[in-house]
Amino acid sequence: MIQLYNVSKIYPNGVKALNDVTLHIKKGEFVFLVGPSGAGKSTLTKLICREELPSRGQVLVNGRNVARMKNRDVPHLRRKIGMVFQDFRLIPNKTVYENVAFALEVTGASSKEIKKVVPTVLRMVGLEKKAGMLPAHLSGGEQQRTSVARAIVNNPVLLLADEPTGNLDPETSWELMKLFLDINRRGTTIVMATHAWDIVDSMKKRVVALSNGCIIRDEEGGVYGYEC
Amino acid sequence: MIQLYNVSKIYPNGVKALNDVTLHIKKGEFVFLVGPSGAGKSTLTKLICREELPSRGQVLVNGRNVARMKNRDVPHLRRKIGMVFQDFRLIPNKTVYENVAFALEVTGASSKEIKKVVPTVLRMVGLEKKAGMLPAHLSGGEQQRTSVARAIVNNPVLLLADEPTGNLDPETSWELMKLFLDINRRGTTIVMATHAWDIVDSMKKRVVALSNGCIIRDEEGGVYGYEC
Amino acid sequence: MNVNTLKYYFRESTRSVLRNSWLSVASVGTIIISLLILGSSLLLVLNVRHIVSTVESSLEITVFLEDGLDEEALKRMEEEIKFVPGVARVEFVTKEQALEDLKESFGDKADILSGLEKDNPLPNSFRIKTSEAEMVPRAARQLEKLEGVEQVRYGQGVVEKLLSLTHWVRIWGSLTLVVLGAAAVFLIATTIRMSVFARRREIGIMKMLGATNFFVRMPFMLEGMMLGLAGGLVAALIIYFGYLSLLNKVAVTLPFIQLVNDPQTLYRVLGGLLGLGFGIGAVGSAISLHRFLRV
Amino acid sequence: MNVNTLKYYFRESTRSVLRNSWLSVASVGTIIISLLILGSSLLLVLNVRHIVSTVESSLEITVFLEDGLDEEALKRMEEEIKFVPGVARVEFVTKEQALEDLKESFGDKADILSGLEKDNPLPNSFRIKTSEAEMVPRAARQLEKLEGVEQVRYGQGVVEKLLSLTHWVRIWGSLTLVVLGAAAVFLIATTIRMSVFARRREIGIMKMLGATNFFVRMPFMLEGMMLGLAGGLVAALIIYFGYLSLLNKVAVTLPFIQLVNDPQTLYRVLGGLLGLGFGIGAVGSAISLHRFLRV
Ligand SMILES: Nc1ncnc2c1ncn2[C@@H]1O[C@H](COP(=O)(O)OP(=O)(O)OP(=O)(O)O)[C@@H](O)[C@H]1O
Ligand SMILES: Nc1ncnc2c1ncn2[C@@H]1O[C@H](COP(=O)(O)OP(=O)(O)OP(=O)(O)O)[C@@H](O)[C@H]1O
Ligand SMILES: [Mg+2]
Ligand SMILES: [Mg+2]
Repeated sequence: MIQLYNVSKIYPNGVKALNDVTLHIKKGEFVFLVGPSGAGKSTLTKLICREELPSRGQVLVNGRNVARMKNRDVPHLRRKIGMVFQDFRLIPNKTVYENVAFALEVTGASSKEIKKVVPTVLRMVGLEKKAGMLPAHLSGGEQQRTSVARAIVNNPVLLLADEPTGNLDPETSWELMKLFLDINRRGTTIVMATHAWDIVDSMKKRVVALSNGCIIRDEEGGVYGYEC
Repeated sequence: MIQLYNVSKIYPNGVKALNDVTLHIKKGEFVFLVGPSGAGKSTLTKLICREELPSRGQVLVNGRNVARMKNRDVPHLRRKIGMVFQDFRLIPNKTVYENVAFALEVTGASSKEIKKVVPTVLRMVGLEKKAGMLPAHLSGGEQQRTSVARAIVNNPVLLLADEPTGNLDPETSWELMKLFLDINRRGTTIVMATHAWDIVDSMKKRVVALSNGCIIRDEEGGVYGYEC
Repeated sequence: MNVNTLKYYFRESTRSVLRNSWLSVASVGTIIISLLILGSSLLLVLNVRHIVSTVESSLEITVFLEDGLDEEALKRMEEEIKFVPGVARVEFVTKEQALEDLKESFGDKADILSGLEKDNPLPNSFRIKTSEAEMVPRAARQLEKLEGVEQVRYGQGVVEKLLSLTHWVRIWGSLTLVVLGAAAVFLIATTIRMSVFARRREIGIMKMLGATNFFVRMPFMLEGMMLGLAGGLVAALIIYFGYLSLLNKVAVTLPFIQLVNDPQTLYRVLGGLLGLGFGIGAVGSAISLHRFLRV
Repeated sequence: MNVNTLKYYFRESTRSVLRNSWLSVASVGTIIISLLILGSSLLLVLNVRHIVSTVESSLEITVFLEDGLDEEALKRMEEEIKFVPGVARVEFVTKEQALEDLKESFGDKADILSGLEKDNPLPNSFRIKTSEAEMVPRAARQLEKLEGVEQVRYGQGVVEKLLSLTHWVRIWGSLTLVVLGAAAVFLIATTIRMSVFARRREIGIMKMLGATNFFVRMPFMLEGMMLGLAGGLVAALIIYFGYLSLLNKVAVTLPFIQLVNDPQTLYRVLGGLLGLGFGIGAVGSAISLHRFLRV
């Protein structure tokens, strides 16, 4: 599903965010990305959805080289990927409902389908009562869950979740993880960057630890930690 | 320091975020605000710094009624309060250094003082190398720490921190908590809304649990949890 | 193209106009004002040109003839005059007619000319119109060379002045319009660009969710078209009714002035304003987006 | 006020101009264009008025006198005429002088008037200027009533037409300027407001950090002043040099037209533009912020 070969990322201002990273993720896997603040977790997810281009090395998603992809193929790639952004990125003048519906609208879904699917997904993340509210009027956790709902609404083959529980209480976090497990079981590959050591520890999934832009540990059924 | 008497907050769109809350916080206390997503934690901190006005009841900070305060006294209240916002609220076209310096500039501090204090504070939160970067070029955790640096830079008498560790790895979180303890020991009252149960459990400070806008538990030396 | 997507485009653009009401009002206001300035100037220039043409078309050449030319000679001369480049119309004026005209111009002082009838000192003459006013001086010089001509007069000096003035008016009128047109385009495009700029975050987010450039652009373009059309319509209506009432007022208080009022010209001006508003609205939005679409 | 704070204001406003370079350019562009349109129109209107006044000031009344009035009667009449309201200057013209003038106007056809010298049919007359052109018709009517007056002429018909035309030009010129002034204010204020709107988040954050309204407003106001002043300066310079070269061109190609070129008027126009840019920049920023300061 995802292959990174000797990938480095140096931002225009000279910050080296990733350094010679090689990583393979198979279809249907559930991978935790862990590491200290500024380790390069978000950068890694941004390379996969082509928000950023690698400075060196190759990034392959679904067998296709992301860097050499034509501009007009990028939207099709992104529609197959569900993304939960660390900073939510909700569209400020659309309601919760409209934000989630937007991910379907870009694919050309019918309003009938949208009217059926969106409320279901909102119920899954516990936001059925907030459907008509604008993002600015939501609590932090509610915004985060809207972002999650938007990411899963069109059954992506890959879910990239960047710290999806940072603003959630433990209980809600666990419900979300159950949702993710469910989705994963139905075949969606999940890559989740997180600082929630309790969740990582008890889920016993593959853990990739980054530090200073390098992969320092890659363990199946691992626990949280980024000391070698 | 802070007194809330029968405070309710109903937002213009009809959402009842706080319901008849009465709470007293003494000078020098360290209080954790816990509760599920949407419980009203952020709303409570917003009432204290007068970002929002209570719909009913009285909010007193330093003995002064916040709701009846004259408009031109509000800035002076806010300068005494350090705030870490859940959504960071960094000024997008100022660098990390300038964002932190701004909190001093509003008080009319000299550039000499600013040049002395800001680097010290940035070192405390581990951002000395990122001083010249714009917020958009920071990782989530770095943005959060910038927000913390800005909140503590002018030695506030009250620190209102809304989920200050949501985007930080456990290690960095703990360093931050040590910093908070240090500040608290020097006399600053701290109110911190959080979902980090591990931190709350091991710090053994006063815990105020909110649920559905009501205080359901208020325990000295308590642990995380919001079931009665 | 997908029907659902089409529906989305229309729903989205109308929603956006309403939700960003302040931006919409500001954009439409700028469009109206820019087009009003442009449209009024256009009408002003058209009218000045019209008046200038009227004045020019009254210019004529008088060719005084030697005494004692016979019928045949006059006929031949008329033919010759018609061959002079630029000459459009030739009229023969007898010396008697000339005296009558002179008397008329004296009004009630005409009696000082009485007694001249018997021994009329005025010559026969041709009155000549040229096809274009600018040709008067040159044609006059040609006419002087004809046989039988005693003198050629066309208000020497004044006509040259008038022609250089009207020449200026034409050139500067066109230049002003070009500059004002560019200014209107700049003002409208800037407003639209600012309005897009204020929503740039949203565009980046849409792109990250798998929207194609086209998909992001369409609602903005439709919105730009709507605002441009609305602004163009208001401007055109204001100008239309304003100009009609101006025509009425002028007809009453300045009846001697003939303004442009052929409906076709007017409709062309109004149509131009509408088209310009629509066009800049659409193209301006599309171009403004360009910068924020590279995500 | 604190010196540190003052320094902050200046540092902050210059920084903001540079960092938001696109917004700054757009704002200055709008200011320049608006002020250019306003300034050019102002100069156009001033010139049209100037020309109109020149034409008006050439209007005069001719009072033809009965024959056979003696020196004393003429003296008395002149006194009486001077008392007619509006009369500014009186000149006596003898019949001989009148015939000379008439001959001159006939040019080389003057010989048709030869022989009239012996029995000059023209009367003596007074030529009268009024203090204001509008007074010509009324004064003429008064003069008709005087004793010894045979007839009063002042180009009846034409003068009334001319006066109603110049009246219109004056009124509509002023109106146009007022409307254009308002349009310029709207355009500039809208641009500034949009530019503030694009940075509204920042304002809310500043307020939450304990900034007073004044503290938030000052850098924006200074920035508005700088942009307004820059735009006003560019517009004033363009107009100044453009107008000078226009004066030169007109002096060469249309030497018979006298444009406004007294330096004081010109400097007043330029100063006005500069002041307007500066003023709207400052006030516009201050007012635009108002809405976002309520936090
Ligand atoms: N757009 C950018 N331009 C320049 N530098 C950047 C940019 N984005 C991130 N960086 C830098 O790259 C490094 C890695 O950032 P990244 O966001 O990948 O970290 P992270 O692992 O997600 O951290 P966190 O847990 O705090 O979110 C950081 O040092 C950051 O400052
Ligand atoms: N500005 C607003 N307008 C309307 N409703 C609001 C607004 N802000 C918050 N709310 C609502 O008030 C309730 C409490 O919100 P608040 O932000 O205080 O929750 P919270 O305890 O901070 O939650 P979280 O842990 O998710 O940040 C929520 O239901 C939210 O939807
Ligand atoms: Mg990150
Ligand atoms: Mg909150």
